[in-house]
Amino acid sequence: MADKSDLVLDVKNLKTVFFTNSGLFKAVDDVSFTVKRGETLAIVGESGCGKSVTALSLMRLVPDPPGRIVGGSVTLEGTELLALDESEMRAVRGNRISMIFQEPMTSLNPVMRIGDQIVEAVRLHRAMPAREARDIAVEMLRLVRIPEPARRAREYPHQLSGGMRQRAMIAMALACRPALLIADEPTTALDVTIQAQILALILDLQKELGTGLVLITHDLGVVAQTAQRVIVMYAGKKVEEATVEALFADPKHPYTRGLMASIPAVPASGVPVQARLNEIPGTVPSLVRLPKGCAFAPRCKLAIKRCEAEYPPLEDWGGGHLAACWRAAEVAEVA
Amino acid sequence: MTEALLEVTDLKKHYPVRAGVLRRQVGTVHAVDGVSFSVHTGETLGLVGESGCGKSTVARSVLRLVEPTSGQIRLDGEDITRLSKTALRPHRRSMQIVFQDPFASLNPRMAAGDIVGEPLTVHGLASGKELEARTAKLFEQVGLRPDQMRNFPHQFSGGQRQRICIARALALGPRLIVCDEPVSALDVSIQAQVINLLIDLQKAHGFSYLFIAHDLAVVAHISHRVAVMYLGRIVEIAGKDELFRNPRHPYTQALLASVPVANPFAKKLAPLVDGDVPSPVNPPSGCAFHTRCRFAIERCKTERPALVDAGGGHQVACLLNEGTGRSQ
Amino acid sequence: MLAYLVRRLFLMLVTLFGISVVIFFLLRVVPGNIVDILFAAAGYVDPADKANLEKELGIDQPLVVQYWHWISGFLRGDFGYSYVSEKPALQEILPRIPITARLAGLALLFSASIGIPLGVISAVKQGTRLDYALRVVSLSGLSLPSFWLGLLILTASVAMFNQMPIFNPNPQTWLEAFATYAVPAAAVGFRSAALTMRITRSSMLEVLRQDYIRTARAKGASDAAVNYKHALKNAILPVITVIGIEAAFLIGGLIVTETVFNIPGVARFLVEAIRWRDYPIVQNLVMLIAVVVVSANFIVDMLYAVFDPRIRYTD
Amino acid sequence: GGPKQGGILRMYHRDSPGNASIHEGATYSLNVPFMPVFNNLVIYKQDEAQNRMDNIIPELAESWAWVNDNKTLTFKLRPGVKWHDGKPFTSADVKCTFDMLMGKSQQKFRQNPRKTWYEQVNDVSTNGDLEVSFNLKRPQPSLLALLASGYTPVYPCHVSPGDMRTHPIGTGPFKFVEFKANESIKLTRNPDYWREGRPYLDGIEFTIIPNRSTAILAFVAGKFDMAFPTEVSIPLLKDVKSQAPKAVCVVEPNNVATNIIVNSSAPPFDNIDIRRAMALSLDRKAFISIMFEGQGDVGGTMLPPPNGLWGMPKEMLESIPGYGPDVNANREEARKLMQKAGYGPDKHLAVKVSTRNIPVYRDPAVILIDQLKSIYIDGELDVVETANWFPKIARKDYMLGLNLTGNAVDDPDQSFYENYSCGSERNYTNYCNKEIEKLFDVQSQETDVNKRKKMVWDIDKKLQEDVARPIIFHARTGSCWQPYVKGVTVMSNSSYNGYRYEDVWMDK
Amino acid sequence: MAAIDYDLELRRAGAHATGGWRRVLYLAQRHVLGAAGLIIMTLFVLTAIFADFIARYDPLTIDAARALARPSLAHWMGTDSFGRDVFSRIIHGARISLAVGIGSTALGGTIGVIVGLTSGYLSGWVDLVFQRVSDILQALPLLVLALIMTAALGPSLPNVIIAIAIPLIPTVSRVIRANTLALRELPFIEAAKSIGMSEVRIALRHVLPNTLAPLIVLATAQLGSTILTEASLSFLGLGIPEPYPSWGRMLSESAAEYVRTAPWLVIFPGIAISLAVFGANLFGDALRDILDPRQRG
Ligand SMILES: Nc1ncnc2c1ncn2[C@@H]1O[C@H](COP(=O)(O)OP(=O)(O)OP(=O)(O)O)[C@@H](O)[C@H]1O
Ligand SMILES: Nc1ncnc2c1ncn2[C@@H]1O[C@H](COP(=O)(O)OP(=O)(O)OP(=O)(O)O)[C@@H](O)[C@H]1O
Ligand SMILES: [Mg+2]
Ligand SMILES: [Mg+2]
Repeated sequence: MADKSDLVLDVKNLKTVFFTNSGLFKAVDDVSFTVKRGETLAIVGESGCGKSVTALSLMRLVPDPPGRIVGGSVTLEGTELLALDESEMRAVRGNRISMIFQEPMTSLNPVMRIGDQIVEAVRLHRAMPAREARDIAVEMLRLVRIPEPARRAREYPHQLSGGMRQRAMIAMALACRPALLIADEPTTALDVTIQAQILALILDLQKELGTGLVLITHDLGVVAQTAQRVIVMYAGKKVEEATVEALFADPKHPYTRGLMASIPAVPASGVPVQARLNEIPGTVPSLVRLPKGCAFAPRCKLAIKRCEAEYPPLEDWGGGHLAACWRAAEVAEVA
Repeated sequence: MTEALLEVTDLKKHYPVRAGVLRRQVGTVHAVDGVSFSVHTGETLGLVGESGCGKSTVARSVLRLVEPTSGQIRLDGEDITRLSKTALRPHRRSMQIVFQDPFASLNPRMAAGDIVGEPLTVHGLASGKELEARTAKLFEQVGLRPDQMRNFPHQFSGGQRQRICIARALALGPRLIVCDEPVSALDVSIQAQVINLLIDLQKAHGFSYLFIAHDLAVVAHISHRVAVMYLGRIVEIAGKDELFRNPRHPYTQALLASVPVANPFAKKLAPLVDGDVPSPVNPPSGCAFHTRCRFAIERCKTERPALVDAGGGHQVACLLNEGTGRSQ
Repeated sequence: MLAYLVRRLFLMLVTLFGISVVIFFLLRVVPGNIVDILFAAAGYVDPADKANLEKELGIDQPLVVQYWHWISGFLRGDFGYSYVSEKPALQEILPRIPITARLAGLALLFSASIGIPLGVISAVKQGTRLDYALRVVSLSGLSLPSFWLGLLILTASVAMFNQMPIFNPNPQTWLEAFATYAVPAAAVGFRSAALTMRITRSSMLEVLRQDYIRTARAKGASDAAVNYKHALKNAILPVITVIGIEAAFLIGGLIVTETVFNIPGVARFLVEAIRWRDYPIVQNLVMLIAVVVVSANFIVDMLYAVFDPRIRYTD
Repeated sequence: GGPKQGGILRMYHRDSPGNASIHEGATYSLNVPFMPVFNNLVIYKQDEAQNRMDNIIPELAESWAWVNDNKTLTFKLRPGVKWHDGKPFTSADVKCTFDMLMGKSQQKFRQNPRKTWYEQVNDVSTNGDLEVSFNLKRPQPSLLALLASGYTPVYPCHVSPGDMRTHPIGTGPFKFVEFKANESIKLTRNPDYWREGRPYLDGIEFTIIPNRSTAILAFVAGKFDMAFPTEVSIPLLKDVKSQAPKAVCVVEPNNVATNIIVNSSAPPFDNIDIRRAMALSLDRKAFISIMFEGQGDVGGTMLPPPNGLWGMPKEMLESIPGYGPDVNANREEARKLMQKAGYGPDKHLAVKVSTRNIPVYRDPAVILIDQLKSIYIDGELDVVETANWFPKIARKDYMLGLNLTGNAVDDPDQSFYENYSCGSERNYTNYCNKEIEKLFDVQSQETDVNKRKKMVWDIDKKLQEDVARPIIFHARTGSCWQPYVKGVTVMSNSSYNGYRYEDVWMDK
Repeated sequence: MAAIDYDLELRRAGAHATGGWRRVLYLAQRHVLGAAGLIIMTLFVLTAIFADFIARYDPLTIDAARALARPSLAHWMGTDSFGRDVFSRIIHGARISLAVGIGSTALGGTIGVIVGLTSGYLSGWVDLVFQRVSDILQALPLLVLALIMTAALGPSLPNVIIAIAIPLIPTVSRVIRANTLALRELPFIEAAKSIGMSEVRIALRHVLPNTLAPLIVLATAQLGSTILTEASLSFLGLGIPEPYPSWGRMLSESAAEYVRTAPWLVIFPGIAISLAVFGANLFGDALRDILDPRQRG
């Protein structure tokens, strides 16, 4: 794999579970991945497969109870995060590792001015006078291209449009120039024209600061346009990992393949419109009562006996293309 | 196509904005500001546009769930714009709505079966055994198991909830179903399930849909015609193929160009337009899009373009398109 | 600002007018009047004397006329004379107001300064022993009848210090003033502190699960900053509402406390006045209390806007 | 040592009197704080517990004499006495006062509860500034007793009754300073008091504390020199003794009779049998045991001896139906009467027992209801707010009422005429027996005390037998003060007459 | 990483208690205080129902001979100055106090709900009128109202219940109204409208059930406070009159005279009141936690 010194984040065998009244919920089950400086890693997967919990685990913000990180290691720039005590972790959060949450409206404190929220993030980690921090905040707002940043900094979240709020979140996350940025569905609520702007912005800043980026999304179009590497999750497990090109060109896992097939395409000139979309039949199994073998087996057209009995290991299919499927080799032909 | 089932003419809906600690009206949200379109029997009209541009308001006005400020709504030739609540009730049977947020539009304290059967009860169409049978049939129709009738909304997945909403809408055998972003909350595989269901139902029963979404690809798959809204107005409306092949309004073009293509080898994402969507309280003068439009000319700032036919039923509201038709 | 205030003021006037009508007619629906009571105290009834007296006090006139007399006087600031003491009603009422106001203010202060922090702690530590302990203690405050709590305090202080924190109209030292007001205020405040704590806890529990709290943590903010700077400010609205309602109910609670601690405030005075059917006192006092309550509601509404920038009274 | 000058006597007051005018009230809530402001013509000796004709002493009068066949009572007035506002006191003031009490003057009291006391007075005449005569219709020796009551102060002519209600002016040992309703009453020493060297105290301060527990606690904690006289109940007395063992406490009858008023003008109590049965059912000892832990008196209308002067001797008392010692036998008889009237174990008589919503009224009513159960009467308590009590009684809107009757002076004239004469406003039951009324007059004119006693006993007995207003018991109550308070005398046959406080001093 | 006891954690989360009794037991464990509250309340209700069987003496029979007896085997909680058995009076008092608590909460709550629902749902002038009325009710001090009520009608059980219930109306209706206003905007209400449902039906079938959770919490809190209010009224002489043995009157009457000489007369009614109020509030708190959807594991 990559050169060690270049690694920003190294996640090994991360396990996060929820202890719920309906049973043990393995939201993240043995997930490993790495992020290099300046690299974008996308995480995709069906709704509820554990993407957000993975992200929260990295920040050690999984709600406890009911959640708990029960195993694995998260190494950020050589520091084992899971071994830090709470106050040490606080020094890391927002400083070396930041997160942009899914919902910009509910993720900003409604009763604090935008500027103050950014100032807070700065001053928590950099000892500096309030005035200086305010200047940084305005500067950050300018950086995310909010017009009239000085005025906006004095406004409250509800006075900003959705797109601007999302930008303010980004400004806040980047205020301390973190080594790693986690963006959890940063554009879901936005119209595609705005989405394009925001994504472009994140990528620009990433390039400028050399930040590692973990991008969580269900929009494969976004993945294709932004990420270098992708991991696909299904029912709490990583089922496939590859460079973005390899994944789109040659998905090894039937679930990935199914996802790809479900994407409705915008008919560019000449492309005939298909009236019916491909779908993956069935639904995601409950994370409590996971089948013994491959969790996707019940919905998989390629499933064989073995799939129901044994969980397939992640195998490398060359060039770091990992997939967990007994029939990964045949997927392309059979499907 | 046959004659219009739904005809909306110059629909306007303004909300007053009262601001400051005083309650004085400081402005008006021009949520919908003069929208006209029609939907024919067996046809799907797609409606796309930025979040907050007034799509849901159109949808709810059509069903008279909000009172339009002005304009006319004709259902099957009859003007229902000013009907009283009671007079409207029989018409409710011919049009139904599937709401944007499936979970929020289901009463969390009612069993799914009761939710779907309720329209029948309310209109006195069925009761007792018959009610149960008909509800069960509806469940099957949308691909749910009748044994799930006793479950509560929170026990269903997103896609399933969406189906419950659809089943409820189908219960009265409406001719028009307004679908307000029925798939925006879903991921692609579930989204595909719902779209397919709607298409199947239309084929089987000849429903008409007013289909609202912000995902152009989804709209492309289900619609016969597509209307594009920007800030309370329709800026372009055309047959689906025509619109996607030949978008004439700069906003439509930007939308289409901004859709990220699920192909890492294709050209990288580059925002075509800059700036935020302006507020509907103080819409820009002239053409509302001129603040973000790459092609804007001086006239756009002062003159509001009308929706004009650029040929073949392809209507567009852009000054650059007048007469000739192309902006690029 | 002005338009909103005018509208609010108008609604307040409507409410006050309603209250004036209600209290006026309620008082007259109640059987027995001051004359009956005076004769009861004297132990006999003389119909001729009674008629004379009723005439003298003007309570023989038609109700509408009486109402007009009162309300027009009230608006002019002429509160009439107490039937019992025969002194100007205002002169009877005014000196008692600061006493009750001080008590109520202190009680609210007590309630807020104890209830809010404890509520926050209990919410943050939800389900822990600390949460349980705090709730048991505060609920025990809620479970004691206030006269009983007051008597306990008095009895205990006599038994332990042979001292009695009884009302002293002219406290000489700070300590005396403190004892005069603080102890009874604490007796009342304990109860409403418990309520404040429950509401704070409940409201904090809502807020603590909001996304922006997670955002604050993600910034690396300390627990204290998260709890007090981010959460509490968002959770405070229902607490303010309840404190506002409490402020109104406090008058009720104070009747008992003023009785137990023998404080000559308006609350006990009101009870006495009702007993004596001293219409001028009751009517005017109720109106003054109503003005306070209505203003408290107004202040609460204004505080909403202070604490929550989203609230701009758009509807 | 001898009495010391100085100090302010701090006392708590049980409730706020409606006004400050003794003549317009009928409660000792008024007498206690305002008696010190005034003087009477004559007064019961303040340092003797029992009020008797022979311990009446001069006050504003220097001397008095019965003349004109005992039909005129003449007083020689004390010269040089000044009202608190500096005006001289003269016979005109006396005439004014009594004319007003008799309803003869221009100025009127708002209410005049003791008008009947002067029924036999034709007029009051003056002879110069220092002599005044009461001219009677017929001899009434007890007029002097009435004049010696704390209820009979002399008011100044030049102050209107209205002013007397808010700011009383007297000639007494203490001057009125202020009265804050529900809060306090303050009196200060009258430096120009006609009696040399009196009063000892610099002033008296009453703090009004209606809540008894608070008041007693404050007394125990030393906040007060004296508890409100005759307001310490027997259970509280124990409490005081345990907490403040040094406090001086006495228990005396207060000449307040707890009685049942019976509405004999309507069924069922128009039936004398049922009235008698009710009277027979009473277990007076039980009342006394519960209410006073045994320390109360059984008697008729007049306070029983030894404290009372006029009460029937024990043997005579026990011969009255219902007073006999064997309660069970009485009740057996009562049940027979009830059965005669048509009631029995299967047919109970439902009765409402009305009373005021004050513990001293309510508690005996509860006991009464319990006792009535034994004779097939199901009583239901009907508590009435003070404001509605007299109107209700006046309307005859009750069956049985439980009432308290306080007697200002231990004299038959006062209680007979007030409570049992046909037209009296305080005769709530409208009991009217012309023959007995004649006897009232006869005893009233009798100057030989022993003869009069016999007459009074017979009348009392008859009244009880008629079950007009059965007397249940005569209460006793406690009074407490700190050991350093000296010169306090608690009257043992009245709670209205002993509060001049000019002899009280503090050994501090 | 420390070893994690999965079983223990799961048990703590209630995974082993999914249905029926096990679930109840689990909730009781999770909400110890709430369970305690529920048990207290249940005991009191049972006591009230079976008072006649539990009480060992008639609560009203007076017996001078045994007045002020200390607690003993014969009289578990002693006797009062009338010689009435305190234990029996407390048992029977449960009826009165619960009647006051439940009665006035139910009365005030029901009217409050109707007013709040109508007001919030219909809005317009109905709302305006109802709101002003509740403003007026709110501005009249509770005890003033109670004083006037009892003065006008005499202090009887129903009158006390009504007097206590009236001030509840504005509180409840405010909460319900606010909730209704919020609910009214929710899509499922619009959905109900879109199928042509009548307003009344919407209010009853859709709005009301969704306001139930805050209502239950409010009601349990009020239940406690009404019992206290009755005690305060008794203290002012306006409570339930004799002969009904209400806890409030038992406490307030003996508090004055017997705190030291016969403390059992004060302690036991005091405990009864505090326990009942305590129980209702604890239970209310727990209900709030349980009904909070985000609380469910
Ligand atoms: N607080 C919680 N308590 C219990 N279960 C939880 C909690 N938070 C998340 N989960 C469960 O963990 C699983 C993973 O959730 P997660 O939010 O990571 O999904 P996701 O992949 O981000 O989905 P989406 O695309 O919908 O955001 C889900 O099934 C969810 O139900
Ligand atoms: N009740 C209302 N009062 C005031 N303004 C409203 C109201 N409802 C909607 N609006 C405003 O009207 C405009 C159009 O809203 P609408 O919900 O129709 O948008 P939309 O196109 O459906 O958006 P989305 O894609 O987010 O659903 C928005 O600016 C919105 O804020
Ligand atoms: Mg997520
Ligand atoms: Mg919408």
